[in-house]
Amino acid sequence: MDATKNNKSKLKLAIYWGAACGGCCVSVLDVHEHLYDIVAAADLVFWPIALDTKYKDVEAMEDDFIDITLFNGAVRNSENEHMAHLLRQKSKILVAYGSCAHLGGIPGLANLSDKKELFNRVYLESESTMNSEQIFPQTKTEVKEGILELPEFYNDVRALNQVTDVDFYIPGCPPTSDRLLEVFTAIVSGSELPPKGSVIGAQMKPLCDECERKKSDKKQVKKFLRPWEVIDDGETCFIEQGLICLGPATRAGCGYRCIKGNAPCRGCYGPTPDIIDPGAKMMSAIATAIDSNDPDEILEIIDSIEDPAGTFYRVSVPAALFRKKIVENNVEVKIT
Amino acid sequence: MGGLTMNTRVNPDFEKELQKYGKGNWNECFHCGNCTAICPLSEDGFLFPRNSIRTLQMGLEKKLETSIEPWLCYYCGDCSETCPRDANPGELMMALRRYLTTRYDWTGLSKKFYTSAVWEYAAIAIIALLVIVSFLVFLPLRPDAALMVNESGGVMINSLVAGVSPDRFVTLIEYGDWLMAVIVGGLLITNIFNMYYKTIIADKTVKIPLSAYFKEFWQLIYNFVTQASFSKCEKRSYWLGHLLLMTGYTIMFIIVVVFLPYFQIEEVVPVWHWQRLLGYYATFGILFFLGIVIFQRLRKNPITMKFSHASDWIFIIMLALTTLTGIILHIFRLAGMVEATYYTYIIHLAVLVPMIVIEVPFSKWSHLAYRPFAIYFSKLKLATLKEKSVRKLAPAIS
Amino acid sequence: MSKDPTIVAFLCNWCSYTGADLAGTSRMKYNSNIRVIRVMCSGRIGPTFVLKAFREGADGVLICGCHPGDCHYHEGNYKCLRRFHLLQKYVSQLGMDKDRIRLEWISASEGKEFAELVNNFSNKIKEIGKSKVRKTMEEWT
Amino acid sequence: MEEKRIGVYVCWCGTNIAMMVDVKDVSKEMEKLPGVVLAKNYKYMCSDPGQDMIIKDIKKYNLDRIVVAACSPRIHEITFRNALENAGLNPYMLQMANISEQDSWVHTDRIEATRKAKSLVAAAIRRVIHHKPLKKRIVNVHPNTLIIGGGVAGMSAALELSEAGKKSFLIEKSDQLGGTAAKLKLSFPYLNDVVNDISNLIKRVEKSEHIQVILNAEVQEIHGFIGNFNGIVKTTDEKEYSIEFGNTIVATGLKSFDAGKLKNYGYWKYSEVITSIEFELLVKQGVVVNKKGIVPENIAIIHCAGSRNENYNNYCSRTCCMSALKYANQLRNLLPDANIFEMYADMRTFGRGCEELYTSTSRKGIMFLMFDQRAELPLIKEDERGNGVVIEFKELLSGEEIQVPADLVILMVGMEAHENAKSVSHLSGISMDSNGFFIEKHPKLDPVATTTDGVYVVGSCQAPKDIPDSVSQAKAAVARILATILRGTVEVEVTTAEINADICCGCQFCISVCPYGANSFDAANDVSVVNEVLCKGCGTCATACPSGAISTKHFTDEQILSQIEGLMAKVHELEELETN
Amino acid sequence: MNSSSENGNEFHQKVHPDTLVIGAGIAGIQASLEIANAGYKVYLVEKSGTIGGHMAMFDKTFPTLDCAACILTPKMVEVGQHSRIDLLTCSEVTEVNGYPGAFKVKIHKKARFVDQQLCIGCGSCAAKCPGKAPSEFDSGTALRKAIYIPFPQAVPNKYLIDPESCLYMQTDGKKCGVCVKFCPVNDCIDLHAMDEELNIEVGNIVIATGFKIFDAKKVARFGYGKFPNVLTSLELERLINAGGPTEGKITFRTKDKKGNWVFKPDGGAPDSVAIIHCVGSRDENCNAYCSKVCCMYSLKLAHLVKEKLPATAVYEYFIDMRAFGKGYEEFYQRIKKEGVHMIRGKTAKIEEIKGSLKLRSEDILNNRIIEQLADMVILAVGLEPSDGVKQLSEMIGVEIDANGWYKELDSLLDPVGTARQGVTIAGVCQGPKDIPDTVAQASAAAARVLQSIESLKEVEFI
Repeated sequence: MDATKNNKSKLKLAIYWGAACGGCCVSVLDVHEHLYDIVAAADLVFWPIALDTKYKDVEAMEDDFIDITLFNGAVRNSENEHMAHLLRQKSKILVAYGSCAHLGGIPGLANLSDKKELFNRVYLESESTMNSEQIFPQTKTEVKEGILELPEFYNDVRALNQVTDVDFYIPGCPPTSDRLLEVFTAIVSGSELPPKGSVIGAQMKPLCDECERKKSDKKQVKKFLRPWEVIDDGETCFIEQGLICLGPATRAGCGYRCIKGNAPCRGCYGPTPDIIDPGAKMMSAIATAIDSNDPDEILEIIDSIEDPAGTFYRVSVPAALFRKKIVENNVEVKIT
Repeated sequence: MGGLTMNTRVNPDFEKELQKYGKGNWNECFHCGNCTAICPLSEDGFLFPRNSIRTLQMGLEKKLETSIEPWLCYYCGDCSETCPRDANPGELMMALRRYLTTRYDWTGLSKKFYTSAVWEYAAIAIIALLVIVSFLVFLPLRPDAALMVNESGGVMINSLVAGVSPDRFVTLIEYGDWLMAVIVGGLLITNIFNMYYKTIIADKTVKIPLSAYFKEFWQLIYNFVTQASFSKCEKRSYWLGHLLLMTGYTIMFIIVVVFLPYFQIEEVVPVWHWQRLLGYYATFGILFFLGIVIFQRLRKNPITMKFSHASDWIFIIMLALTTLTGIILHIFRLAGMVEATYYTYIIHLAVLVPMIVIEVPFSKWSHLAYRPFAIYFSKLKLATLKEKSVRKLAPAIS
Repeated sequence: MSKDPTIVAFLCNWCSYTGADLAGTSRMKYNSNIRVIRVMCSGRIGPTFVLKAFREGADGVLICGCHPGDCHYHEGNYKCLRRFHLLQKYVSQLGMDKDRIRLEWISASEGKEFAELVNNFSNKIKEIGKSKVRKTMEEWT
Repeated sequence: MEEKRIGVYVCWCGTNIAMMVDVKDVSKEMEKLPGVVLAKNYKYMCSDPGQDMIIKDIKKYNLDRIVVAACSPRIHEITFRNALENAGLNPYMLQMANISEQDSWVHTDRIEATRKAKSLVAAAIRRVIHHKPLKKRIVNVHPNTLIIGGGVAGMSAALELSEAGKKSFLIEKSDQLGGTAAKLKLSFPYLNDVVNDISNLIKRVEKSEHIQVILNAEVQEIHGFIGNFNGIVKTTDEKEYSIEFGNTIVATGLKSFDAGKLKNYGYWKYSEVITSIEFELLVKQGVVVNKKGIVPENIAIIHCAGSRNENYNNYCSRTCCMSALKYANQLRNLLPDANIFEMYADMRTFGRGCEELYTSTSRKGIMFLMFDQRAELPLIKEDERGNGVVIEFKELLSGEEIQVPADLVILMVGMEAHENAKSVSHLSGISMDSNGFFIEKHPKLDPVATTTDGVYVVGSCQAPKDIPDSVSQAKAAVARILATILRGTVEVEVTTAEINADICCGCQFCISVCPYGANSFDAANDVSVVNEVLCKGCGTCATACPSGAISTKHFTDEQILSQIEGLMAKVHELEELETN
Repeated sequence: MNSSSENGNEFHQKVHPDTLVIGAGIAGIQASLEIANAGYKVYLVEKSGTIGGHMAMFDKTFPTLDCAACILTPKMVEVGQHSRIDLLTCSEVTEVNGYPGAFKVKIHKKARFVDQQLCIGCGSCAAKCPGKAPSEFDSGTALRKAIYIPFPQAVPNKYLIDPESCLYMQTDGKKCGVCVKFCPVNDCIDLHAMDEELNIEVGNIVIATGFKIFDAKKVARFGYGKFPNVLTSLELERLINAGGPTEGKITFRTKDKKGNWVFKPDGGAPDSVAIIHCVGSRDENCNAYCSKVCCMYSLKLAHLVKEKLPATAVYEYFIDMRAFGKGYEEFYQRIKKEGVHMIRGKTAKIEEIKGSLKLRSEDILNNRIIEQLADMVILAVGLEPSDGVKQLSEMIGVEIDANGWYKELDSLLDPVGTARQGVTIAGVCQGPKDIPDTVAQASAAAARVLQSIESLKEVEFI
């Protein structure tokens, strides 16, 4: 389909993926037959996973040529950043689509270590690597055919809004297709768009509003458990069974699909409105639920929360107040 | 804990005992230290009167007995006037002096006289009678006494007695004087030694080197003669008055006792003669001060004269009578009234002798001796306590 | 003048804030690099405030509450204790020295103890040195 | 959002602040901050002219937010809120910065203190921007009053209330009214016989139909707040009363110090040694004998037993000196020729008529001895020279190590808190100081009220005091209570929690967190709701709420976060200024 | 409440709800506020030009050392602005008739010569006024103009004229009158204003007439009035107070050009200060009673001197240190640790030697005499009933004791009532006491007033 055909009636839609797993792009396909409605209403001008439009074609477009760009995936290296700026320049509406673009996502967990530790782990210490000459990937490497270039590997992963100006966010890992459809039909029908910077495709209320599991006020936990340590009865709220479920701190809108799959919520739909740190509120709630007033017993219970950063900021480390590892001289960090 | 140093036991009854020696509500004292501070004579090492009140209140007899502070006080009354609790500390020092006099007197008579006035009156009366009777019996008036008038019209005093020549009469009187002086002096000196023993020897805390005794001896004389420390008190008029009395009395004592023969002579020397002037000065000195004291004691004002103990009155009255009878004797003699002179002479002696015999060793007179010695002893102690605490330091408080 | 580290202190109104006032009326002297924020109860202090303080450049955060059992609202200080320990685990995971956050109980009559606590905590922070959180987070190289 | 117009006022507080903080520099610096319309400084902001200045400025420059940098908000936040109210501005549009107790008084470097003041005031300014107007809640006041403690203080309060026609519940732990006062025979300083005065008082209390006396009873729980308390009282014979009342008066008094703790006095070892309480009983029966039954000849009264000493109680128990003088007089009447010794540290006879009693007692042949009660206590041991004991110590006024014989020793034991004082303080929601006395709101501003509205502390439980002072305090509390009852309503603190129903998902984290049960789950709307009546505004549930749906008025997240931002922004700004 | 016999002392019928409070020190202020906040009207009569009494003069209060003004001024403001408190300054009660529950009181209100509504307190009149007099508020440590505000935070915060020192009034109109010219508000100052007589009817009377300090001149040996640097404690309070003549600096009393003794901020600070306790108290020659507060305020002053002049040596000569209240003993121990020398032994006399003062006292505990040179001596003067107590007590029909303090009905169980129902007493007029006890007693008096109005109200309270 000729992406560059200047068809006035149809919206020009672009989908790009930065440091992503491709799940968001696949989620676009999840609309199944509705894809035709989309294609009918919009021309896909740029979608690297599916179309062969080249970067230079995008660079050739004039500004604001693209009506809507769904940017999914975080910004890990210089290429992602370049494309982010480029698409911002080229599109009227830039949407951070999916947790990685919205909050940094799973790649964001890399921020718990810095570039040096990652490279050592990947290119030196990993069991299957033999790299005695300690060769690390370089941005420019001389070979006889010429100079090979690689994008620069940034020291930390960033969410889209930490790199460029984002119009809307559609949370989710990946966003459910129904929400995508609702958003798309809303845009296509030209209905009045919500204010800039708002999170769309999700509700204001947290997940518990949707979740059918029985809730009660017995939120006291003697020991936090991992999912495999509990025989889930399928009805009561996970937290009351000692599992850390981020439902109460995560926006509803995903149709509590994880909980339907008997897995506690990981918070991929992002925090509720006016929250400045995605994980802190849940951490506070869980800590308050610890059922002991004795300092030693409290420490013991907290030992059962192996990895607070990974648990409460599963998809949102880059969006946190402590968005990346701090290097302090006298503190060696135990990498779990 | 406290076991080692034998804690001295308090004796609550002692205070009742001391009430006999002077009226004062000393147990009202709440130890504000005002009296010790206001008193110019109180100095480090010899603080009074508060310290003495405390010792009295607690009934520490031994400590009281060995203290010489009461003698350092000249009773100017400042402390009693400014005492916030009307405990009149001045009067306590007076009472303590009376008490100490009885403690120094080894015979015990002094205690009798101080504690019951009757004893004192009786003693005086007996001695007076003795004197009168001995005169009337042994030295009766010559029948022709009327002739014993010399050319200037004055009675020849020494030749009034029958059967005794004038010089013999004088030597008789002189013997009497010396005998009395020896007895009384002996008693007094032994009491002074007793005082010395109690205050210096018994006090183990300080050892007085022999040299100090001589170096400080001048203090004894100087203070006896001038009552120098009395001059430090605010009301200097008390000091001058007391000095007047003291000089008058000493002169009279010297004339009457020591140089009796040169004074009790037959001729009547002219008025301007130094002997008479000396006599008049002495008489005036005594009478003037005694008059004031009697007047003040009667009016109970100022505060120092508010509480009069029997012994105070007796001492003053005896002294006054002696002087008065002396004056009358002098007048009669000049007027040539022989019989009057004789009888007045007897009365004069009948008052003089008991005064000397009672007052000097046992009662108020003894302060003439004890005070200078007390000052002397205090100077001894202070001299040996070399590291006299430097007074003007900032108080090192815990 | 060497840049003195800054300490943000969250004091509960009934006990520790009153204790701090008492240190004032008794004219106790303590290090002046502490800045106090008053909340009604130590139970009101959560990870968000502490992380925000560090993100804004604080070098140390001191949380004070009533002694266990004395809380004006009965249990607020226990909740604060629980959050404090989880927060310490989280921040050390992020590479920050967990001793930069300190929780102590100060009663209304412990003026002296408050002054000593401030001095000893600010010395500890001086020892650890200024926090790099603000610089690290603002660095976008 | 319409533009904020802030007025900033920095107080000198005489020299208290100005001596250490450059107030002019601080107020000048604040003018530069966004939203600040004017910044002034004045000698006494809390005074009439100070408050007038604020009121006039609000009207003249139509300010809508005020920041006052002065002393601790605990003292004058109410004063300035009233000033705002007089100027027609909502009282909660005020934020105070504490630059005296927590700045000028505690720092020594003027530059540092001024810099700290600037960051504190900047923080207050950033916070006040987010303040919202709040309306004070008015609640009705139940006319009844709960009085805990049936001693002389509790009874006086009950009587004063009943004479004003108001009902009160008088709860007494023991089986009879009267407390320590009932144990006395005479009172000081006039040595009047009080036995029938106190029994008349008790009769009038028992007779009054406005006072419900409950003996052998202890208050189990108290719930609610000023004007709307309810409580459960349980008696030893398991009877239970649930009562409603508007105000509480705590008048639990103190107990006497346990003389057994004083090793040197050998209270358990020697039968001669008794406490002042035991002596009161003896003298009430009119026969003074020691435990061996012997009529004593030498009687020693030792002051400061367990008081004014680091190892026991460091405070002075105020009434023992006068009681000791009273005993000396009683002993002198009963045993005219006994020897009486009185060992004191400082003779504290300060009240009306007390010094006169001290003077008249001195005239009765009583030996007053002074000892240092802070050093090693006097030692009591067997008297070798006869029966009875001997007291050995260093008498300070004479400097002598002395020995006092005694076949009766009366220890003037001090006062200290009851064992259950801590639970009473918990029950009534008031706090206790390190000595176990209940803490009053302000020793001078408000000596009988407490930081918990509607709860008053009177009598010795606030600090040792004699009967007239306890009665004064009891009636003072009644004055305040009568005022609230007569007015019928009282204003209640309004910084309670509120739940944003749009965000709350009913996860019920907040329900169990609240000790007052103020949060409950509304199953119909699947949200949690706050009962503003029960909520005390501690904010614990707001921090526990995972979705941030709950916030406490006047202490919202936004306000505190902006306060942190303002604080640190000014710190860095001044640091940059410093370095370049 | 046991009622006494004569009929003049009994409540007969409904008690008039208004209350008269005499004296506007902290006691009068507290009582008025308690009654007014309960909804009843109060007439607050004050002899001087402002309310606040002695407490307003202090800088700090023991034992918490919080500033007196910070505690008092808000209450004064509340009184000044209270709709139900009718504040009558420069006024005295001249006659009291009627019976309990319905007293008819005649009040003589001296003219202030400045209209209270119009005066904006600008102070231009005072700037020009030539008349001078020692300021009562500063207890003589500074001079004030004839037209003056007692102190900057006074309530009412308006000017008034003191006829004795006003040139115009002394020369009945021939000289000066400059203040009227310079006053920006026309006919705000009226130099011919007349005194007024007011008649009010009240149900209860609260007497809170406070105290005056012992005249230290009566103890000649301390040389107060003779030696310039022997001050009373109240004078030192004014020096230490930031609003005082030396803006809080402790300086010597020096002679100014015109030869009268004044305190100036640059007067030079003392290197050693001695404080003597029990001046005029516990003394059969002056007042036998203990004035209860001097020990504690002396400790406080010692601390404040040490705080303002760390290098200055401070000595306290006392008999018994009476630190009896809550936190008082701890305060006493703390001051000792701060290096103030406590010497048990009352100073006997003071002499002036080459400009400094020689104190002679016995240091009892160390068994020695101290003759100490001090640059400045503070006399901790005791308290005495304020003037006019005798006439007022006869006027109202309540007794005062031998020392002039009002007699309470029952020394044990009713410290605020008097033999005459409807008349209550509060504060130091009933005997020396510290501020917490005064405030408590004032509230207790208010309770008696409220209770009397309540109990005889016809309509029974539902």
